[in-house]
Amino acid sequence: MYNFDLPVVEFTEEQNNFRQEVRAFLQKEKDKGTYETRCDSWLNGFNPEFSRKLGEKGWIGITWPKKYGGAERSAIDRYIVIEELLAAGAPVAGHWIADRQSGPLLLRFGTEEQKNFYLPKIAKGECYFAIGMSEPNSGSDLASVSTRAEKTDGGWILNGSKTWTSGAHHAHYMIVLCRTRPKDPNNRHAGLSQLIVDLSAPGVSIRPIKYLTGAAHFNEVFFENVFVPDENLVGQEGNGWKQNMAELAYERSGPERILSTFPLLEELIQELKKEKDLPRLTESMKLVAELNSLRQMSVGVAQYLEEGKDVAITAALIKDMGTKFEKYVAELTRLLVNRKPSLDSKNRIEKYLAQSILHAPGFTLRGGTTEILRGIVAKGMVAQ
Amino acid sequence: MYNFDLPVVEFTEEQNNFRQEVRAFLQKEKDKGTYETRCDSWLNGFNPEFSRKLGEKGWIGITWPKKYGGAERSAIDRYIVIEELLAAGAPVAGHWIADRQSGPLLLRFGTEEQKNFYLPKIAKGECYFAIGMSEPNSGSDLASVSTRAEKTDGGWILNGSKTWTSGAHHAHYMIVLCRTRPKDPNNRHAGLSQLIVDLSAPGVSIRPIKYLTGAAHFNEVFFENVFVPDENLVGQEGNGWKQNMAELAYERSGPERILSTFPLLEELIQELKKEKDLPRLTESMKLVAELNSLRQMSVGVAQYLEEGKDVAITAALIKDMGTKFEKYVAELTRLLVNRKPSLDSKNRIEKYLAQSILHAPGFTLRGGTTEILRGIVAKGMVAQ
Amino acid sequence: MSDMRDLMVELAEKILKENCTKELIDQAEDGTWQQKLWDLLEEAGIFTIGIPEENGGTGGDYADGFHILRLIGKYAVPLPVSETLIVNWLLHDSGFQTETVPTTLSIKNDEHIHIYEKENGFHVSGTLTDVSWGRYAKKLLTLAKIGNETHLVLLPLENVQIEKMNNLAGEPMDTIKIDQLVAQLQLKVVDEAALIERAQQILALSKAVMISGAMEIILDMTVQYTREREQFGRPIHRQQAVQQYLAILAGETAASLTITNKAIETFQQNNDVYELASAKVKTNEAAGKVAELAHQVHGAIGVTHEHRLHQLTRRLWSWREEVGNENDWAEKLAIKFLNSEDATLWEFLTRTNSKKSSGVKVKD
Amino acid sequence: MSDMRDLMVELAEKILKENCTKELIDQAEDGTWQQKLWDLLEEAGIFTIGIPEENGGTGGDYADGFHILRLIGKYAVPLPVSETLIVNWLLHDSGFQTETVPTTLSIKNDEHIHIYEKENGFHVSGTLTDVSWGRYAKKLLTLAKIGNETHLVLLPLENVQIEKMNNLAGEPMDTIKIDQLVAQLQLKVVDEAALIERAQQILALSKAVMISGAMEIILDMTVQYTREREQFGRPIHRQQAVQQYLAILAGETAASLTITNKAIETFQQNNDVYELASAKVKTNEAAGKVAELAHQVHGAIGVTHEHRLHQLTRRLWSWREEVGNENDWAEKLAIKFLNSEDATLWEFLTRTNSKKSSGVKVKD
Repeated sequence: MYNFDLPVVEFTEEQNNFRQEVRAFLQKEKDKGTYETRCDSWLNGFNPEFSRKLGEKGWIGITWPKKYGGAERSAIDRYIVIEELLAAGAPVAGHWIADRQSGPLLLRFGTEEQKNFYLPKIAKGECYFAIGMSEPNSGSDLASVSTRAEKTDGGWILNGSKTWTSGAHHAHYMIVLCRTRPKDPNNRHAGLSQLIVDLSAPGVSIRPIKYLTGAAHFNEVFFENVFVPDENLVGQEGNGWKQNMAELAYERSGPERILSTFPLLEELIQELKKEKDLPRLTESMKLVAELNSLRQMSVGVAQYLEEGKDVAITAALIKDMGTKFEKYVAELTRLLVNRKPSLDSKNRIEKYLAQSILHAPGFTLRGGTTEILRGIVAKGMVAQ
Repeated sequence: MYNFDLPVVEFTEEQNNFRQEVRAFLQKEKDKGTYETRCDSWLNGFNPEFSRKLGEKGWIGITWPKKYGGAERSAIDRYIVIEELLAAGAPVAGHWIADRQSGPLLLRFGTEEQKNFYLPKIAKGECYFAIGMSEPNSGSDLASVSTRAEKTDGGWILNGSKTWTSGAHHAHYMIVLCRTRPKDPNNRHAGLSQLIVDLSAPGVSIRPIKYLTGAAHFNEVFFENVFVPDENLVGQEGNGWKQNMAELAYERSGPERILSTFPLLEELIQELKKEKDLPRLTESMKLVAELNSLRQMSVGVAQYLEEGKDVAITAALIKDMGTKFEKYVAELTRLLVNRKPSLDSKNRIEKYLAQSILHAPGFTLRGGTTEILRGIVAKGMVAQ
Repeated sequence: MSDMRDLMVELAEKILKENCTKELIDQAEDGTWQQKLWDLLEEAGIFTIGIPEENGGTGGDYADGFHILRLIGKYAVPLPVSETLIVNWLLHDSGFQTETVPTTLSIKNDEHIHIYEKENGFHVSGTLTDVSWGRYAKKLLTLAKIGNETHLVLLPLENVQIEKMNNLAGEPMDTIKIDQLVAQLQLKVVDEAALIERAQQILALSKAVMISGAMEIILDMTVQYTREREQFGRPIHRQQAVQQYLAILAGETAASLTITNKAIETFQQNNDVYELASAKVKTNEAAGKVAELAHQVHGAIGVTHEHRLHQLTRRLWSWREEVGNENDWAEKLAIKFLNSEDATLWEFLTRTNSKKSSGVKVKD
Repeated sequence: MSDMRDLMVELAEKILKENCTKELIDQAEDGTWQQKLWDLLEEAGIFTIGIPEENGGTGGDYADGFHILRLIGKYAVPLPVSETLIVNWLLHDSGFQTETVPTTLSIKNDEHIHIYEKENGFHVSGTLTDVSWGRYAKKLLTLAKIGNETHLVLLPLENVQIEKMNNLAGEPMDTIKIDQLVAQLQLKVVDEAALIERAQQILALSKAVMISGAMEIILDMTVQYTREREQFGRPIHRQQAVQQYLAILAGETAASLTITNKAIETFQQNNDVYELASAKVKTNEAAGKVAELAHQVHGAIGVTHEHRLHQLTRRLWSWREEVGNENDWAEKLAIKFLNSEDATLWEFLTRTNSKKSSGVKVKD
C-alpha cells in the first residue's frame, strides 16, 4: 500500500539521554545570549558562531563517516539534534543546507577527493552551501533549466543564473544544476549535470532578493563565464536530474517542515497553562495531536531513508501536511489569545506570531509547492 | 469587476409583512401536523397535500403572469417564500423543480400552448417536473449526451436514458435534453434539443436509485421508442444546450444552496441560548455572519436575475460557497454540542445532525460539482 | 511485534475478504444477524487474541488484537468483534473466564446498574444507554453498585427490555432496561475510576484503529476509481483537482495509520494516554475529511446505496463520535499536560518512556 | 445613495492611482511622512465627507465616506485617512469643529487620560496604547476623566512621549505617554458607554471596508498574474488547482464586498450592530484566506519585497486584528442575540428594519 505503513520508531534510553544533552547545551547557549529563539530559524537564523559550536559538538554531519569529520551516529540521533534545534528556534540557517542536503549528496555521488575536501569543513560548521536549482521564471517547472556549462580545457565555462537561493550571500559554495548538453525537447531531464561552484570565483555575482519583511534571505546568483574545474563535477555528467531528485527526499520530510512555528505553539501553551484555561488548552491540544502524528511520520521516514528505502511519495506527503500545520499554528493562536502580531513587540507571542504570519507564505512554496507535492503523491499512487 | 458588485436589497415593510404571513402559515401547518421539519427538505420532503396548499396560497409560480396561474409578484417576494420554506424545513420536494426551473424555462422558451397547458397546473402545486440532464457515466461532462430523438411523423422517437433525476418517480413530466442531430466532434454542444416527455407515456420506465440512506430520491429513467409529439419541443430544435445553460442560473444561486442544514443550525442556537453558553454561542455566530453574507449575495443575484443581468459566474460562486457552508454547519455543530447523530433519535439535534451528515455529500455534487463551479468562475474571470 | 501477528492478520483478512461482502453488510444493516461470519471468526480465534493459550486464549498480545481490529474496520464487519474482544481482555484482567458468544460492554462514568443479593440470587436493575450491539449480545460486562462498592459483573442479557437505536452505520446502539432481573452472577470488587479509565482507553484506541482501517480501504477504492472512471475523455486521476484530493486523502490516511500504530505499540508497553489520545483526536478529525473527499471524488455513484463507499463513510461518521469526540480526548490531553511535571510542551511531547534495550525498534 | 458618491469615488481613485504608488508606500513604511498625498486628499475634501457643507464639510453621507475608505484600503494608502475622517464625524456629532490636519483617536473601554484643571490651563496625563499613526498625528481624540465625569477631548499631540511600534503593515501603532501636558482644551461631557460603542462600530466598519478594498485589488492582481505567468508551457490559469484557488479568492472577495455594502447601507440608516458585526467577522475570516491563496498563486515572486502583493496582504493580516478580531465581534453578535426578543435565530436573521417606501431599493 504505497509505503504509507511507516515504522514505529521508539527512542532508546541512550537516545533520550542524548536528547537531554542537546537540550541542555541549547539552554546554556540561550542563557548566555548566544541566540534568541525565533520562528523559522532554519531560514533566517544566521549565526556563524553558533554553527561553529555545533560543529565542535560533532552535531553537524553527525551521521557521516568519521574519516570525513562525521560522528557515524544514526539517522535517529541526527533527527533528535535537528528537532531540538528547531524546537528551540536556534539559529541554524548558516550550515543547514550543507548539513541536510549538500553533504549527503556528496557522500552519495561525490568523488573521494570531494568528500575529503568538503565534508570535514561542513562538519566543523565552517563551510556553507547553497542550492542552485530554481531559475528566474522556472518556478515549479524545475526541468526548464537554462544555465549551461560548456566544456573547456580542464573544466567548464558556466553561464546563466539561479534564483531563490537561500543564504547564498553567506554560502561558500553552490551546487549548480546546469545543462551540459543542448536541450532535448523529447527528454527535458536529459543532459543536466551538477557542478560545485565556488561562490568567490571570478564571474560570480550575487544580488540579494529582499523578502517581504525587507530582510534578505534569498539571492539571485549570476554566472558570467565562470570557470569550474573538472574535479567539481558531482557524480556523472548528464545524470544531474536524477541526482537532484534524490536530494529532494532529504529536504521534504524533515522536522523543518513541521516545526517552523513551534516556538509560537510553545508560547501559546505556556500562556494557557499559566492561566489554567482548560477550554483553550483543549483546543490547542488538537494541534498537539496533529503534531504528534506528523512527528511520527517524519521520524519514520528518517528511519526508512537510512535503510535506503524509496520514500519520495511519503516525504512529499509529509511536507504538504507539515507546512499546512505550520501555518495553522499561527491562525489558531491568533484566535486563542487575541493578540496583535508585531515584529517589534516585547511580548513573545506577539513577536512569534508576526514572524510566523510573515513567513507563512513561504512554507507552502519553498521546497516544492503544495500543488506540485500533491501531484507527486497522486501520480505515485495511481501508478502503483 | 466581474459583476461581483451586487445590489444591496432592503426589504420593504410590505415584504416584511408578507414574510410574516408566510411564516404564520408554516407555523400553523406544522402545528396541525401537516409536516415535520427536516434538513434538506427540498430534496427529500415530498408531500403532495402541502404542495397543493402552497399552490392555493398562490406561492408557487408566484412571479409568473396571472394569465398562467401566477401572482405577478416580484423576485424578492418569491425569495421570501422559498427561504421561509427552507428555514422551516418544509416538504417542498414535489413541486420544487417545476417552480424553480421548468416553469421559468417554459415561460422563457415555451410556446403559448405549452405555457397555457403546464404553468397553471404547476402553480396549483399539482404538476411536478423532473430534470432530464445527466446520463449514466456522463457525470459533470454534461455535453456528452447520447439520448437521441429521431424525427418521425408529427413528433419524435426518443431513446436513451437519464439518471440522477430527483423526484422522477413522483413527477409528471420531464424536460429531456437530447440529441436531435448526430454528434459533431468539433462542436459538442450542437444538435441538442429539449423535449417535454410525459412520464406516463408508453416506453418510459423508471428505476429508483437508492440514496446511501436507503431512501429513494433519485431515479434512472429509460426511454424506449417513446413518441414525443412535435408540440412538446421546447424552444428551438438544436438550441437545447443554450437553453439548458440558461436554466442553470436559476438553480445555482437560490437559498436552497445555503439553507439545506438551517434547521440544524437553528436547533444548535436554541440549545446554546437555553444554556446561556456565551463562548459556544460566539463560535456559532461566526456561522451566522457567514450565512448573512451568503444571504445578501443570494438575494442580490435574485434581484439581478429579475433585471435580466448575466449572473452565471456569481451564481456559481454562491453555490460553491453556500454548499460548503451547509456542510460546515454540521461539522461545527457536532463539536459544539457533542451529540451522536442518529436518524431515529428523538432529540432534534441528533436527528438533524444525522440528516445533515448523510445528505452532505450530495450538497457539493448536485447542481454542478465544486470543481466544475470553480472552473466556471475562474475561466469567467480570466476571460474578462 | 508478536510472532503470530502476520499469520493472524493474513488469516483474518482471508476470511473477511471472502465472507464480509457488501451484501452481507447490507443484510446486517437490515437487521439480520450474521452467525456464519461470527462462527468463522470464532474458529479463527479472533475473540481471544492477546489472552495466553494457557488461559484458553489464542495467544499473542494486545497489539496483535488491535491490528486485527484494523481489519474489522477495513471490512466494516457488522458484528460486535471489538466489543467481545475487549470484554475478554477485561475479563481476563480480572481473572474471569473469557467468552466466545457475542458480548458487549457498558463501562462509563455516568451509568451503573444496581444489584441486590436476595435468596434466589442477585436482583439486577438499571438502564444502560448507547450499548453497541445490545440487541444481539448474549452477555454484557458492566459495573454494578452493591452498597458502597463497585463490582465488575458479566450479565446475561435475557429478559431485558431493549429499545433499538442505530448509529449512522446501522450498527445497534441500544438502550437496555433491566428490571429486577434475577440471575446467578460472578462479581468482583474493582477500583471504579481505574477500570473506567482503562476500558475507555481500550475502546477509544479500538475505534481509532478501526477508523484507520476504514480509511485504508477508502483510499484504495478511491485511487482505483480515479483510474477507471473517465470524464471529458480521460481518466479522472488526470484532473489536477482530483489529484489534490487524492493527496489529502493519502495524507490523512497515512497520518492515521502511523499514529494508531504508535499508540498500539505504546499501549502494549504502558498505559500512557498521550499517544492514545492523540490517535483518537487525529483519526476523528481525519475521518470527516476522508469521508468528504472520498465522496467528492466518487461523485454521484458513490452516494448510491448500491455502492460500497457509504458502508465505510457512515462508519467513519459514526465512530468519530463514539468513545469521545475530538474535544473529549483533547481535553484529556490538556488535563494530562496540566498535571504533568513537564515545564514545556516540547518536554511533554518528547518524554517517551524509554526502552531499556538499545537500538531502534522498528515495526515489521 | 448620495448623488455625489460616483464623483467622489472617481476623483479619489484618480488621485490614488496616480500618486499612491508602490514606491510611495515603501517610503512611508521606511518612515517618511507623505505630505503631498495628504494635501491632495485634503484638497479633494476626503477628510470631511459626510459632514454638511454648511458645517464646513464636503457634504454627502457616511455611506459615501465608507466607500471612499474602501479605496483607501484598495490603494493601501499609508496615511491616517480613516482615523481623521472618523474623528471628524465624532467631532461633528458633538458640535466641535472638524480638522484637516492628521488626526487620530483612542476611544476604548480600558484606557482614559486624566485631566485636572489648574490656573494655567488643563493638565493632562495618561498613557494610550495602540494609537494608530500616533507619531504623525497632530491631534488626538480621546476620553478624559475629570472627577466622575467622562469628557470627549481633542488633544494637541505636542510634547508627548511616543514609543514607536508598527503593525505588520508598517503602519504606526504607537504608545503615547502624556505627562502633565498643559493645554487649552475644548471639553464635552459624554455618555461614555454610548460613545465608545459608536466609535468602535465606526472603526470596525471602516476596517472591514478597507479589508474588502484590499481584497478587490488582490483579486484583480492575482487574476492578471495567472494570465501573464507561464509554467510548463502555458499560462498558469490553465492549471485546475490555480482555477480552484481563483474561485475561492473570488468568493471571499465577493462576500466581503457584499456584506460590507450591506453594513454601510444599514449603518447609514440606523446603528444596528448585526450587519456591521457580521461584516467585521466575515471580512476578518476572509482576510486570512485571501492573503494565503493570493500568495500561493503568486509563488516566490509574490513574497519578494519588490512585488506589490505584500503591501496588501500585510494590511489584511494587520487589519483583521484591529478593532476586534472575529471572536470579539461574534461575541457582540451573540450578546445581541441573547438580549433580543427574537425567539429564533431565523427571526433574528430576518428582522430587518423595514423602510417605509415600497419597492426594492437597489444600490447603483
